[in-house]
Amino acid sequence: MSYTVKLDLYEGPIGVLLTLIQGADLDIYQLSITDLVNDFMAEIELRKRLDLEVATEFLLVAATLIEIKCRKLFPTTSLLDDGEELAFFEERDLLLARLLEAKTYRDVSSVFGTLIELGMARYRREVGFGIELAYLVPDPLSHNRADDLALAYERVMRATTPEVLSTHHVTPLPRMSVLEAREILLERLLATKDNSFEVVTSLASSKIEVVLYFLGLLELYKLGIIDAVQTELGSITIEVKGDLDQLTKATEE
Amino acid sequence: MTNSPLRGAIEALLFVATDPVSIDDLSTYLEVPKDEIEVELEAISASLKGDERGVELLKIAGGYRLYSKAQYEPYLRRFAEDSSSSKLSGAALETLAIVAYQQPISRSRVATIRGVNSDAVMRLLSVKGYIAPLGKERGPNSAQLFGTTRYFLEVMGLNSLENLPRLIEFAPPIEMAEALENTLRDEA
Amino acid sequence: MTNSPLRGAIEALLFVATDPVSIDDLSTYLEVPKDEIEVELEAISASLKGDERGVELLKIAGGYRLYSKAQYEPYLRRFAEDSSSSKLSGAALETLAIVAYQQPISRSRVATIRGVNSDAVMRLLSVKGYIAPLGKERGPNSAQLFGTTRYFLEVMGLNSLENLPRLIEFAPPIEMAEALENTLRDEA
Repeated sequence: MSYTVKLDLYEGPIGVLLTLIQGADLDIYQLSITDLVNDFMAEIELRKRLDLEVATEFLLVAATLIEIKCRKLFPTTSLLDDGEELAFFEERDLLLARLLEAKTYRDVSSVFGTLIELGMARYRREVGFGIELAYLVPDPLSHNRADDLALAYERVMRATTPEVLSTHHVTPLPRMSVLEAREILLERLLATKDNSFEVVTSLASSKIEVVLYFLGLLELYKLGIIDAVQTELGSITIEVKGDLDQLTKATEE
Repeated sequence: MTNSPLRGAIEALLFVATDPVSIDDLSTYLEVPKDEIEVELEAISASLKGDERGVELLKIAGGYRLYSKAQYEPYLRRFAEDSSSSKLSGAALETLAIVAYQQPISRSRVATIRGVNSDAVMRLLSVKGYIAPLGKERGPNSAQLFGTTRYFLEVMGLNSLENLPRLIEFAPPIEMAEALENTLRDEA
Repeated sequence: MTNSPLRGAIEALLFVATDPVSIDDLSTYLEVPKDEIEVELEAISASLKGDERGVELLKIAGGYRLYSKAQYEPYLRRFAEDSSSSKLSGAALETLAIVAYQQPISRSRVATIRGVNSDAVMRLLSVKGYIAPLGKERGPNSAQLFGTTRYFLEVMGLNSLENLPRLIEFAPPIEMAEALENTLRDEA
């Protein structure tokens, strides 16, 4: 899970590297932070994906190392006046407190994980009064709002379709090419005599398909297979020119 | 299931099941011969006989199911009439939501969406008058299709089905969260 | 309820309840003093301890509720009605922990503690029903404040927020704090 550093100076988990530097077991002057960062970037390239937890740990450690090195290389506090120094210490204390706080919650959250896992393994009886005693309950639904219903629906739909939702951060590949769109379009234009420009949207089932059909239409126009006619401020009509044989030949090119 | 508390497993299974469970099914799920199951079922049934127990094991519709004993009905009635205890269960609400948003819909389609057999819950919702059969699907193996009733609209305080909360209001942030969640999830 | 099997009545009631039932409520429905209820609850709980029993009684969210024992989960999965049991990521658990201990808390405060924007994770936790808006902060630029739900307590198997693990036990050791402090301190 943790990122493994592979440098001449040190090989192992990055968290341990920080501990070694802090304990003065390793010399910060010997450590090239540039190499460290370059190796990490190469690793990410290799993995093809960024694991945020690993990246967060790396950034924290790298930033701390840079800070240590800077302070060693440029002792600056003597140049600060009293006010600036005080502000600096305050900022440092705040940072320290925040780091410790975040670490505390991260550690306790593992207990949460265990408890929830155990809780999910214990099942409740969900039938409640069940069918044989249903007559006893006056009107259970009256205690629910319409929003509860929507939330329940949303919950169950999400629970059963995780794979579909998980790809939302990736741009989906169009399922057809412009060429395919062009052929479908032509087929449709030949099948019906009277064609309005809306064919572009009527055939499409998604935004990306609208674009594909539109591009297909443009190509057909470019190839001289179709013509577009617009009556003044009216709808655009697509007309097919030439005969079928020619057209099939043209699309096969 | 060898050398493990079979009786406990059967009790746990009957406890969570919404429908009667047959000996065949118990034998399949627990990977234990039927005769062993039968022995344990009898032991469970016997242990429930005493007056200090509130549930009983009944053989119904070819299977076994736990029921609360009829003698306690007066107390259960009081409990049922109390507003705080008479909410629809999560399972029932989920099922009703699916029927409301996807009607007309068959029992098997509801089961597919929920991932569990939902016949018992569907029956409960029918008995309560929230859903009703609408007609049959077209085709040879036509399944009964269900939808919500006028009474359902009344209880929910809705003028028509069009007044159901729009799902779009819930959907986008969830998809986003889910996508992010998956991105953040460590797959190592 | 005089001269009647109180224990059986309690069991029957817990069997049909879809939420944890408090001692107060049991006392009201069954018309029996609370201390008698308590005695019977303990007797029920004790009788469920054995390995041959598949159910257990837990004190959850201020009430009592029957659950199937966790050890039988592999056999029950296909019967279970809970459809929302996908695992939470590390980020989600961390955020949940912060909300649990610091509630009421705003989104931006969570982000400050975690050091990253946590809105998407917060939404996910809301949708899962673990956290919910509690109300707004006072003041002109009032932010929505969040807290954990009763469902959260149920899933965590906790009676109340006071049963959360003690945070102090998870505070980093003093040496680590010192090491960090030394790192941050100018050593010139």
